[in-house]
Amino acid sequence: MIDNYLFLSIALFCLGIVGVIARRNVFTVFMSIELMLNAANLAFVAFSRFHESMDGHVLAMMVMAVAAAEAALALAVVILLHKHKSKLDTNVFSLLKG
Amino acid sequence: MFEHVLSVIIFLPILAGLLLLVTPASRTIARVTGLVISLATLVVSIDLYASFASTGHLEFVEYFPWIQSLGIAYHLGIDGISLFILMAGSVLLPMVYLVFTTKEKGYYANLLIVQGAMAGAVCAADMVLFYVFWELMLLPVFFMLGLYGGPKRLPATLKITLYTIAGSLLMLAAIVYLGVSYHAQFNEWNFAISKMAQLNLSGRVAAVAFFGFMIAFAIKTPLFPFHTWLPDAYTEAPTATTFVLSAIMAKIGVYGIIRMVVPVFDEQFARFAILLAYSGVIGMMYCGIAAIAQKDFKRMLAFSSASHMGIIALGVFCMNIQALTGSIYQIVAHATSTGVLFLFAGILEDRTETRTIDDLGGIAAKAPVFALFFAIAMLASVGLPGTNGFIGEFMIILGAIKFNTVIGVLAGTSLIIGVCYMLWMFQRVFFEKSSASSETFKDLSLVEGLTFLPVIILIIVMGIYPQPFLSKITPSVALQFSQNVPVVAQTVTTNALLPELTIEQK
Amino acid sequence: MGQSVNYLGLIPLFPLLGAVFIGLLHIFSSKSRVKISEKFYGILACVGPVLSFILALKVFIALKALPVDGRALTHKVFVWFSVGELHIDMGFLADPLSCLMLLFVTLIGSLIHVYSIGYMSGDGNYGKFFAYMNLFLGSMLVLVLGDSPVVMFVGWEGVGLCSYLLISFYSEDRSNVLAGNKAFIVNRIGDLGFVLGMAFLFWAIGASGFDFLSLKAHAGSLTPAVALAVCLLLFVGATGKSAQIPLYVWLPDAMAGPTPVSALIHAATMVTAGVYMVARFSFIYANVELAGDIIAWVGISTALLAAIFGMFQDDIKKVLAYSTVSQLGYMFAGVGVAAYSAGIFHVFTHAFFKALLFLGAGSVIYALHHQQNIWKMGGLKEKMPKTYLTMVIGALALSGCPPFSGFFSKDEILYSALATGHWGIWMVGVLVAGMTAYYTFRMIFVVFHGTPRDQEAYDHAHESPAVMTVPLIILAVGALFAGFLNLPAIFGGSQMVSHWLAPSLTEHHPHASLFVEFIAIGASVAAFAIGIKIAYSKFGQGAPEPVFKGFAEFAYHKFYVDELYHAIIVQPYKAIGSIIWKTIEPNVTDSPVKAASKFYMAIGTAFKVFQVGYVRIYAIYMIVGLSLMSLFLSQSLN
Amino acid sequence: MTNDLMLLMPLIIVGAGAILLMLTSAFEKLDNEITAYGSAIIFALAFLVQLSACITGKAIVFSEAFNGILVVSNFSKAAGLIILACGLITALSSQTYFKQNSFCTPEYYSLTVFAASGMLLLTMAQELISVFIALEIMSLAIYILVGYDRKNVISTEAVLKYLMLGAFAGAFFTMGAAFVYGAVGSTKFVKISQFIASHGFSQSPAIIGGSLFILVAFLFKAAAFPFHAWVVDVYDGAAAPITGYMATALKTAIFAVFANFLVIDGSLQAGWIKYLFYISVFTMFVGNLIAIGQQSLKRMLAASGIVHTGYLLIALVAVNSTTFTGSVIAFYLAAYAAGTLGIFAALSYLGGVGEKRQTFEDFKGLAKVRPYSAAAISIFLLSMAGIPPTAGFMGKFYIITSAIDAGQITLAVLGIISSIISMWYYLRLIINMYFYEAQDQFSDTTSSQLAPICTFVLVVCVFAISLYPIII
Repeated sequence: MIDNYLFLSIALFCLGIVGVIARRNVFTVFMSIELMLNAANLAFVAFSRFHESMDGHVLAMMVMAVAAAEAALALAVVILLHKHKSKLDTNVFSLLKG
Repeated sequence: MFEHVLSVIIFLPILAGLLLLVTPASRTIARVTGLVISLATLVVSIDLYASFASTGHLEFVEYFPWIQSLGIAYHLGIDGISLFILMAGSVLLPMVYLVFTTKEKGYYANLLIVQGAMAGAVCAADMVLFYVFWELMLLPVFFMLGLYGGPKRLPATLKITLYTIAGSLLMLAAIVYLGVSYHAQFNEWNFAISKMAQLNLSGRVAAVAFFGFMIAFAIKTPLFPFHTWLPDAYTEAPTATTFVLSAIMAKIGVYGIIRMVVPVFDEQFARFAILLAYSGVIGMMYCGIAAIAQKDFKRMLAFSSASHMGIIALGVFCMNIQALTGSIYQIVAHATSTGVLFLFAGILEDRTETRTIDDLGGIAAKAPVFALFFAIAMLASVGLPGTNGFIGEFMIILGAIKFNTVIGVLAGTSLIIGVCYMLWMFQRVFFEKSSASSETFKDLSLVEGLTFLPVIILIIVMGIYPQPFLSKITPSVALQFSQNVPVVAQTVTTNALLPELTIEQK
Repeated sequence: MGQSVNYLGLIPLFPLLGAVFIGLLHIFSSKSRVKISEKFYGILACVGPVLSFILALKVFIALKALPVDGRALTHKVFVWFSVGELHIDMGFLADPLSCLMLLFVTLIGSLIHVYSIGYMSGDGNYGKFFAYMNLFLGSMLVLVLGDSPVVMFVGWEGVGLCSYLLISFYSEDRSNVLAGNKAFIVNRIGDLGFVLGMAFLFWAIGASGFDFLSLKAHAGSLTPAVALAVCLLLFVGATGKSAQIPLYVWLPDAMAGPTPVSALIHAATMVTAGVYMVARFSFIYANVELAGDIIAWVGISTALLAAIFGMFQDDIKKVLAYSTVSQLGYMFAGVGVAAYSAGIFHVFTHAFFKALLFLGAGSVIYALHHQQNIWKMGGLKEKMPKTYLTMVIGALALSGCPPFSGFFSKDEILYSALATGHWGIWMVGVLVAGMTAYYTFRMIFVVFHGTPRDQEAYDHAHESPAVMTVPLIILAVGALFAGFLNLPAIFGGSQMVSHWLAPSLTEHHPHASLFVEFIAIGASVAAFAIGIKIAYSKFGQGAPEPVFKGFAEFAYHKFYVDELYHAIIVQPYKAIGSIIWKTIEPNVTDSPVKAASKFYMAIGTAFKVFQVGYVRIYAIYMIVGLSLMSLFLSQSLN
Repeated sequence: MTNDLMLLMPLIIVGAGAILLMLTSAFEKLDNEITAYGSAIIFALAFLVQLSACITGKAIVFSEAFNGILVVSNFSKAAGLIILACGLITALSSQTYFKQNSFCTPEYYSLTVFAASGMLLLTMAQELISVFIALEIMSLAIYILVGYDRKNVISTEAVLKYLMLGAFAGAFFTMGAAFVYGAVGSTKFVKISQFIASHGFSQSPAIIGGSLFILVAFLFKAAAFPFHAWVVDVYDGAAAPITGYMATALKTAIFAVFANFLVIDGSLQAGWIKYLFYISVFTMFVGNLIAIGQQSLKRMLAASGIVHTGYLLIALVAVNSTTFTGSVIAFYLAAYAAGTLGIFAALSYLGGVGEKRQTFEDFKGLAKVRPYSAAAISIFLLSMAGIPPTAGFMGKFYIITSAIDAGQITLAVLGIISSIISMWYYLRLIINMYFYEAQDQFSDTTSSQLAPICTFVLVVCVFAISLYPIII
């Protein structure tokens, strides 16, 4: 029973990873990260069900809150990036290197 | 005279130097301060020397706990071995302020600091403290060389600094290893040098630690083939720095070997002594022969200095009392002779604006006193009987013969090698027709003459009547040989605690 | 053993103090414009040697007073250095051997000082010269009196230094300085042998006292191998100091120095130090046949070689220099065949007549304004009779004409060679005797007889002042009669010197038949006669400067030995030096350091590639790292 | 309970102060100056409280508060001290920095305080989710500070990289926490350690995987190989004081929580030691290699920061989970912080308008013009290089001692070798400052003396820490 949830969450997590390293659009990347976080949340909830304790739910809530804050910041950054070079391709932003 | 005399000798110059650095003092003030401070140090050290009881053990001990949790302490003390290096520093350094009168403020300040640091390294009885001073010695040299050195000074600076630091960091690891093994064997933390002799070290890691020490000291000394930083550094450095490097700092390398390697790593030392002895004697010949090819007399002196350090180190590796005493005596002798020679080289350079031997000539006719002093120092450095150079060299050769005939014979060739390049240089600089650049050469002024006179006299006195000096050295040396048998306390049990074994378990 | 007295130390001290004092005076005068008169210097310079001579006489008397087998005075001034079993006193020992040396060294030294007052007059560095001379005499006396090899070595090196200083006395001229360097370095090569010999000796028997008396006491416990090694090493030292093959090359060049120097250092005293040292160590040498033979052969072949060279020289001092080398060869032949007293006796007589000859030559050179080429001289005997007479006496003594001193001493050596069955050595010796007679009188005839070859030089020539001739005369007397001191029994004498020396030497006098003795005498006399005959027939009436061809030319160029040494030793040495400096140092010794730094910078710059700046790549790094970790993790878990 | 609150007082002060500043910065009456001083006062106050807690506070090790999700130990106190000191210095030098740079608003300072509160929380956290939250409080504030110069594309790029990778790592952390929770049923360290003690580390894959993910997050924040790549760019893009702040305070917080997490159970630590060993070796050497090639000072310092992470990892490898005091780590962090902050403080007043002085060449001949600043910078560099008698030497000495004592001789030797390698790029700046003639007169530097004062205070610290090494 729990296994299915876990499989799903791990699958989501891996999708997220792939999205981060494969996609170049900033939006997509951040969404992938959100995906990973949500995978974690799913795991939390599943485990809390498994342990018959509500802690997991609480933890998931907290993670969501933090994720929201992060997303807000991410959006701000996206706007900034767009202001500077009206592109959202991460490869464009490689002035700092070497 | 009063308590904490060693601390005074160490920190008086350092503090004065720092003070000069942070205050906007003029160069004259700096020079006068330097002179006064170094003379004060000299007075204190002479008093120390007079009241040195030559018991063979550490005297004038000062002990304040520094880092209790690791048993590290501010622990000073001198015995017959360190006494003379300390004295050499205190006696020789005042001359610089009298001879070189027109240098920057930082020049004199750094000199003061390096003097104090060297005294500290010699007096330190705790390995960590020793390491602190050991590194501290290098910084002023680094700055003097880089700031006031010759045209090609930057590569030379980098080379000496990185080379030396590389060596000493390896030594740091070895020091820590010793401390930890002491903790493992006697389960108390201690970094006192004297305590380390009780360790019984064996196996791979101990050998590595042994070489950690040896490489550090070999680089500082310098011992063949770690000498390659020396020619550039000695040549490019301002004279006072070369003087400090060759006269005292190099000796501290040998001192380190005597003080830390010989008693502590007796087993490894016995195993590798022959190898080291060969490197010493080969270095002597190598640098001595290379010296003959030099066009620049400062570089020639640099090579000659390296050559002498080779034979001095050899004396340490021969592991008998004559050789060891000989090399300690030779340390002082060489400090005086080569130090004076480098100062003279500086004077020559200042007055003729050249360092090329072939541009000079006929100076003996122009400057008899200068020539006389130079000749005496030169003869001392080639080990003529009647100068202090002979006593040490003779005893080293004697000991080397006992240690190993081949090495002894090779060591004997220093009699010839030294004389070849020295006489050739002397001929081309002081004899023959005087050249354009040496046409207007001024003889030593009265002040300079009086500055050098004591050392020149010392060279001769130490050659004719060395026994009083030797009698201060020998007890400590004898002790070195007596304590070389390791304490076999709880060997079997503690071996299990030795770090190297635990790492093999991992 | 040995009675302790407290004045031996003074003997070397006087000249040394004199040297210091004169030196300071010289420097002072050269600094301040105060001129110090040459007279003052001269007198000052003579004080030291004369005082030493007087003390030497005192020593002699004191020794005489002692019983024969206890004839030794010692004076331990202070402990020089003492480390572990090594204990060296700054001590002095006067036994018959050193006493003899002492006497004639101080005597001749004093005479030559007096002579120098005249010879050096007008030289700018008058004071310096006398400082060096005194320093030399002091060192020589330390050498003679030193009671242990180490103290002896002090004098040994001291005289070497002084000879360096005096050879390069006219230091503006490069060749002089080079000659000085040569002398010092060659001597140093010998000294290496000396030091090593001392070291071996010390580790063998030195632990219980390293002075001669205790060494002599323990000499028996030397193993043959060590004994041989010690003997040969010490002899290497002797070859350096006493100009034997292969280290003789420095002595002829040493004639660059002022003539009194040549007389004092390079004829009378210093060069005989080697012989003296071998005699000193007779208690070892006497037991090592092989070493003795080697020494004897080296000696006699040196004598032959030098004689050959001597026959073709045209510089008056070079002739004398080679004759010195040759005579030294005799001495070594003597000590080699264990006739130590004979060797020492030859040292003694040789000191007189060779000093005499040199000073005579000096006075000639002085008269001709530093003209040294004998082919520019001639017919001088009218101009300078005293010089002529004295030099003839010297020449006769040198070439071993009875009853001059040289005859007795040389004959003693040849006789002992013969008596101990060294036929070869004896024959060569006789041959050399003839050659000696030849080249000596060649010189005499060319210089003093015949017609002047350089007229205006001849016109300006004049007899030297008394201060120079008086020493000549005194020495001439010595050269005449010194021989009688050791008159062998065959002439009704009683070998005083040999008996005097006996207690301090270890030798067993060979007892051959009277017949052998006659052969020896006859042969050497005949050789002398033949030599002088040929010389007279060729040069008696004055002859033109010969042009050398073939072997003569080869000999004239001294068999190109100097060139050879230069080619096979000096040049390679310098070459190696520059190879090390130019090639090995940068490319071999320093290469690891260089390579390290190059590699360091290269890898540093290369590594910037990884900082691509693409954030995705950084994420990929992370993932790769993570997956690697988990990979290893799975490995380690199962 | 009150006692626990007393122990949390610094955190409370900082948190409240942060909020207060954030609110007050809405009034345009309050300009940057005042907020700067305000933040400085908050830091100072918290610092003093913490200090008094350290000195007088009869060390209440592991005194529970908030049901064991927070713990105050000597180690956390020491870490807190370092963090607050760093904050103070940063606030002061920022004040000077913004005399020459114009992108400041009052919120800047409140954000630094926010970050500090996050860090303090991090040092005390004993529960995974609170760790996560603290991490995010800290990180979010830092993200904003990094990208504070909105006009500047460089800093925007920096924040992009940092934010993206940071969030990425954060996701790993949460996943790891989830796994651990799944296995243990709780996220408290105490419970976890009990669980491991009962079940054994290698038996429970969930724990292994979870701890792996958590480690990844920590290693990322601590800039360890192979999670180091962002550091150089981000440090380069951020403003000098912020870079200093990140390099010191953030690293302190991370290593505090890292150590706390690692020592919850011996077998956990034992299980990861092998990896940490290799990671620390690679971190040291990779950091060195990056640093060698750099021309920009900030990038070089960033790379050297990686190297120092490597040294700290050595200390982590050497810690003994039963007798853990964290003294070595805390001391090294303090020494490192003093040196690094000093340099960044100096940079923030020497950097000039818009940080125009960036590369080694720009600082040629500084000693001729500003001898005291040059001397201070040299001392900091020597301290980072570990030359006695500076604090850096003592820190390195402790680390090597602990490593060899733990039998990690190889690691110690490698550490030594890496510090030999690192010597060159430290000396390079000294050589540039001293052995060349001055091209630049550094005349445009501001009149504000706060940053210079901080610099020289830190010089004193560098020596004081080494000569009176208080082992906490």
